[in-house]
Amino acid sequence: MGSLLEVTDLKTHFHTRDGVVKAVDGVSFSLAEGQTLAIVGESGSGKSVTALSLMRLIADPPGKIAGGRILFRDENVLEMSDEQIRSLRGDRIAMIFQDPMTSLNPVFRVGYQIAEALRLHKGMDRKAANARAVEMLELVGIPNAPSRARDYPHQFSGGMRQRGMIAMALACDPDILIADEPTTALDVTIQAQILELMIEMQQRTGAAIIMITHDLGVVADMANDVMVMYAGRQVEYGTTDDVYYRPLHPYTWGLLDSLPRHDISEKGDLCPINGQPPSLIDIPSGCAFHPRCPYAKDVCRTDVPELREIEPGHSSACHFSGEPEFTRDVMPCSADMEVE
Amino acid sequence: MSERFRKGLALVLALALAATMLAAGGCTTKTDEEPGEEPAVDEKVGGTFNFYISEPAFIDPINLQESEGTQVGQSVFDSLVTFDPLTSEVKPAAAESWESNDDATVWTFYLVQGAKFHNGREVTAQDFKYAWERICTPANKSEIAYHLGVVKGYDEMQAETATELEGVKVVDDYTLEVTLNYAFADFEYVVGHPALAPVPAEAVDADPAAFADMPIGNGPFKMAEPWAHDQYIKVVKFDDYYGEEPYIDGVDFKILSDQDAAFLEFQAGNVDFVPIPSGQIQATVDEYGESPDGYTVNPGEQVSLGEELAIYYLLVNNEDETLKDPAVRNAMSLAIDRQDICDKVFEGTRVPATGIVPPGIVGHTPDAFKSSKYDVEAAKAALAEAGYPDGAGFPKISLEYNSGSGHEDILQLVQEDLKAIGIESELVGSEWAQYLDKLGAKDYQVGRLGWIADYPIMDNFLYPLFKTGSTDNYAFYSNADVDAKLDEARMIVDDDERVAQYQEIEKIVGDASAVIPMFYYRHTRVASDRVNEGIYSPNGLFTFESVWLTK
Amino acid sequence: MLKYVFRRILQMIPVFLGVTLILFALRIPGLLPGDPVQLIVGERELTPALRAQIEEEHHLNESVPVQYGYYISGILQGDLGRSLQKNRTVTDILLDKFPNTARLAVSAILVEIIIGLLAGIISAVKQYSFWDVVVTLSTSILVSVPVFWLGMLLQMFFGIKIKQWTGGAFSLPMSGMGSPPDLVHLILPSITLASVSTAYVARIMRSQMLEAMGQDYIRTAMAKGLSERVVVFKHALKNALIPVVTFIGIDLGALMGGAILTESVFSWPGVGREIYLAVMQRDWPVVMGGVVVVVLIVMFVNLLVDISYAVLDPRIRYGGTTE
Amino acid sequence: MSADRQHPDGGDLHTPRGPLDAGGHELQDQPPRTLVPAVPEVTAHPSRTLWGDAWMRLRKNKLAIAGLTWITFIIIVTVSADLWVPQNFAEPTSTEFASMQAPSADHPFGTDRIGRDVFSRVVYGARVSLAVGILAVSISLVIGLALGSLSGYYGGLLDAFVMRTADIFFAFPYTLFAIALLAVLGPSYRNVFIAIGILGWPSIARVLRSSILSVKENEYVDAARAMGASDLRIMLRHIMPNAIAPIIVYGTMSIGGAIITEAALSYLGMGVQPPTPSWGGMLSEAKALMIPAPWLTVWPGFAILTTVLSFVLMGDGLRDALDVKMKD
Repeated sequence: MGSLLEVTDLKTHFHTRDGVVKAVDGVSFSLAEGQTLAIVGESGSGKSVTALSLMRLIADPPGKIAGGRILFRDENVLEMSDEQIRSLRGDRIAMIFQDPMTSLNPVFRVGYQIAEALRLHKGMDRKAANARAVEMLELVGIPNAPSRARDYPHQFSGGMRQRGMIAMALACDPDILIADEPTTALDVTIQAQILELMIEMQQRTGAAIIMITHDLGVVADMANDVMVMYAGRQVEYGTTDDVYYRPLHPYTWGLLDSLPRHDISEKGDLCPINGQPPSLIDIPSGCAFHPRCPYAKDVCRTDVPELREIEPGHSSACHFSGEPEFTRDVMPCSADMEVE
Repeated sequence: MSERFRKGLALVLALALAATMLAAGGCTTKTDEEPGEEPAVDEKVGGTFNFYISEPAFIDPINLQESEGTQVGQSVFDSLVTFDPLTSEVKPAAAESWESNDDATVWTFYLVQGAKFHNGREVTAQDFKYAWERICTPANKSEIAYHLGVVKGYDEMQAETATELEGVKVVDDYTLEVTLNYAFADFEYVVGHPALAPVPAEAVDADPAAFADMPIGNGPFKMAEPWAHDQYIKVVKFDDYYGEEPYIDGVDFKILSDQDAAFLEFQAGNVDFVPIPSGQIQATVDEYGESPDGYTVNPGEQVSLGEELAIYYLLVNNEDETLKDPAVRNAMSLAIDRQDICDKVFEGTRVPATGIVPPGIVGHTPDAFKSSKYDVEAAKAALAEAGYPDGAGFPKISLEYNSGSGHEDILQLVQEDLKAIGIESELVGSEWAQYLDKLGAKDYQVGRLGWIADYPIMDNFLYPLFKTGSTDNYAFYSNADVDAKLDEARMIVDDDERVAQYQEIEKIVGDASAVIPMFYYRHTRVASDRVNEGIYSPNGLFTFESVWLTK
Repeated sequence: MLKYVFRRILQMIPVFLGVTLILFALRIPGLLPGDPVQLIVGERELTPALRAQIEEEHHLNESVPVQYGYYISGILQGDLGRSLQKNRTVTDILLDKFPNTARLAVSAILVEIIIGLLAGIISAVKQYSFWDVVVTLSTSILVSVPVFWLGMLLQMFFGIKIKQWTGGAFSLPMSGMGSPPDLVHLILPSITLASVSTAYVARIMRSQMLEAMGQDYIRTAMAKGLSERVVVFKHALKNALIPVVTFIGIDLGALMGGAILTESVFSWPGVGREIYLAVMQRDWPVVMGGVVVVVLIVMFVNLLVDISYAVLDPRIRYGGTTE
Repeated sequence: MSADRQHPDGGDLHTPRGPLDAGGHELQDQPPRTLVPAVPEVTAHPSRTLWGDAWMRLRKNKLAIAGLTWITFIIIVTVSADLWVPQNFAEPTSTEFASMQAPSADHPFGTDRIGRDVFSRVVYGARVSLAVGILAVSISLVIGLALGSLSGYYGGLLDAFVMRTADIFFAFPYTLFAIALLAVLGPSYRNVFIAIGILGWPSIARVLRSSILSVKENEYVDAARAMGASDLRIMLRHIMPNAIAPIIVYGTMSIGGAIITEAALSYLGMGVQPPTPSWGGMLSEAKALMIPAPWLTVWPGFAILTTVLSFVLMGDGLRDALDVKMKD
């Protein structure tokens, strides 16, 4: 069967006074029904913009989807009319956001905000929509849902709000749920609950999930596939196991080494990546990662590495990926290095 | 969005439309009201006159004194007699006739029978007695009781030893007998004052405060509703009026504190009679035409520029160290270009004063004040003579005025003229009551005042202004010779001799420039083009009895 | 909620006392020009007996704190004294003027709401468009125009210059002061009075809309599939309106306290002009009584605004966040 | 929110005061706001100093520069007026000409009703307006900065007292208060700026206080204190430079406000007294002469409008350039 979502060479650019920001610059991936894809990267790597681009939520101006194709059930989202895309949003593709504190409208009741999408997409009347909203709140584990539905967002705690967001996103039983760092703003204990909830909900509804996070650890249990982004490009793409256990790209190594995760730790020590993500206006020549890469050679400074399939279903955008001696084990801890 | 915007725009347009319709509606109702119900048999009949006044202090006769209140009061009340608006002759009003005994100490007034108050009750002699005693009762705090000062029993009432005016006797319902303390041949003028009109005791006693805002009188117009303070006073024709019925249906006295605003309202067509602001007189005359006699206004002859028996003069503090020198005062007087002021501020509609007594008063002498002319050289010479060549050593003086009445313009011109002979000065404006306080306390150097005739005689301009100790002698001029001559003049029986005596006095004070005459007052008012046969009398009251409005 | 209202009222008390104290200080002899007794007497002759009587009547012979006590208790009983210039009590005078001021204030507020909100929304939604530039520039100009000058120009142009065309639709206000008052006469003064606030409303509306439209919850609403129109006019507007409504409320309070300049230009018999005229005539009882009343009105309306603010904004209504 | 908010005016004398204008008017020089704020952070240029950066941004703001140019022009014209206006036109108080002349080569703005040259009066009127504006704001600044910084820095009872006093000031309708104050002080040039200055301090104090409160929380202040710096030193070296930006913006706008207030007071007869030319006073004299002599109304009003507008645009530009968020 064809995949649910097929993204090819997506480019999203922003036109600012200081120049063109290539926030997403040629990203391709696909998502099958009921699958979970994790997009991982530091802030500014373009992962959120990718997600927003999928729903065409990029404000134009200054943003513009400059190229590529997004096929949702074989229909190109980028060619849809405004009306078509609106009927997709919230109904077939839903999204939850990073900060539950600000993502709910403070002046509308939580139940109302959930019901809004139902009334819009499912043509429910107010009563039915409200009943369904309460149901959804119950489903996501809000105790005393009927009265809580009449609360305002500020009366909810952060975790409850994110549950509310999930209820809102899943209300219309979407095919794809895009979760943009859904746990980043939450306490660690709550984070686990929310992730659990998402897994549970996925099982219940069969929705595919695109999980955006900067934290590889978060996705280990959830994702089928992982896409690592850096400076607007994919640097590595593969199944979760591939990426976790046989990472190919030095940046992925760096990410993994930054994790305080003892279960998969092979070196024991934390080893953060040095330096800052690059300015997207002024992307380094060649491999964008080269200024921070301990292996950078001359070719890295001049040639842009293509994303290559190194092993079946596992690709990397590094000049040296696939070379047998070029493995994670040889990587020195970059924290010891002087990187300007 | 754009659809929403279109809806919003439509809403705004709809509101604007509604406002316009409201406007149109407002106008229609107004025109509906104005012509009145009566069929226009006589084209003169009907209409409401919109008359500008500033907020009166009182419209209840008990304290009727300033022009605004008097203007309203005289339309609501009729006193025993009234005056011809043009000739000031005494005419019958509430009294159809009257007589006095030979030495003019006892006056008998015979009232019109059947005359009614606006509450429908007949006016009787008792109502006059009540009204007068009300004025004379100190507890009522009337400031105009002095009108009745000649009446026997007045002093006792003021001293609170009596509660009735002994000299006022109700002979019968229609006969009022008044006994005076001494002979007073002009008493008939006194009882023409609107303040001495009858008031219905039952209405006053019931609610004095309500009466003050909605007095019930016996005049040609009655109050249509209580006085809306600072907004309007409406009076309508009183159908049972005993006298001649006025043509107009009523008068809306529109109250505005600001004459400039009043003129705007006139230009907008909302009021029928207003003062013309300085700077607009000539243009107004050109546009609306001048009244031939200066007092009667008709369409095309709408501007009233008639003479008033009044003078505008500068006060000089005669006790001030610098200014007590007559040479200094003469120098200042000579330095002032009065014609320039008349031209600029009054556009030539006023005439430079050459003395303190205006033309129109018997005995007026041209050039009575020798320094009342513009002569810069002479002024400089006089200043040098006083010891200040070219103003050297002359202290900076203050020019005081009451602010907000346009005197700034005149005093700024004076200031420039004084500067030309070397006298530096500063302008100090203060509010009227405070200003009078300052003058009375001798806390000023140069000021300004106007003086209006109570009676058209020279004495009225000289005695109060220059007699030592007179309350109106704000210049604090004091000359024993003049004092003696003033007293003497009052006793001179022969008219010519008396006038000659006054002329001599005027020359003495004039030579010393005791005050500095500036110019003689004139009316500067304009009527709208629907006003016919309106008369604005020399004493500054508009006559509603004769006026009619073009439809 | 009740507690909140109660606390706000408590907060008003020291402010009110401070205001009355300042006003009372102005009455202390020597501070104001002129002898207070002479001012009260006016043009009547002042005899020592009369002076004693007046000092007695007005408690001028008491010590200053006692006088303040009388003054405050007078205010609390609604007794503001008598005008020195007019034969009326200050309360009567102000009661006369207040309806006019209120009428003008309310119609000015309507202008503010209709024009200000509309301009602000258009400007924000069509940011950087021609209309945005027009709105932004004209609000800058409007806040820089002296209202009295604007009033003069409007009066001149609509009231007189083009009166033939408009059929007197913009008659100057004075003649409208009949009973019942003619609404047409409100147009020019209310536009004048509203001018600056309208500009402020438009600017606040614009920036609040822009701010609201940049919020995360707007993205949420968009992601829900709502149309841009619904998002802008429901989700953004409802949030953006709260500060605007507050401003309008406070402005209403200020306008209820009288608008001296507009009322002067149009000779509008309102509270502000009455107090101004009283200042000019040194009619101190009217000035002080008037200012006290105006301050009370302003404080009262502000209290109402605060309460309605709480009603509007659930975050305040239900206390702070639960965290 | 109730304690810390303010209204620009009591009644209708609106003075352009910044804080209410919650960040509007970023027409020229702010990053564009987008429906979805997804523009990645961009650090394009090496950062300069705060002031250098601000000046760069201000320079790009055409409206602010227009305002600055106009203010400079007016200052030059009015300061140099003694050198050329009386010689070529007239002394501002001279009444030597025929009255109510329409504008001509001799009298570019015509003459008024007592024969003075309107151009000369408008030029000299700028002195009054600018002087009152600047002096009044200086007074507000001195009082406001002193009380605001003490209040913000020390807090406690002092803070409560200062802020309650400010509340009392805000409770009075602005115009009324100014008029009442002038009735007591007596209307004059000097008293006008004193009155406006006195009425202006609470706003300044509040603006400064709140920015001090936010700056005070910064760690470098704690660090300085830990190193034993004196209160005064902390205030002057660490807090003030960081709290001063809103004051600059606010002060600029307040000058415009003070100019409008002065004009209004003079219009009402409570301000600058004749014969000193002032724009408000000139308008007051022109009240009834708008039809026969429109130039008497047009020019002084235009002068007020453009001058105040210049300060408003400057203030807006400064706010954007210094990136001051002004709201309560």
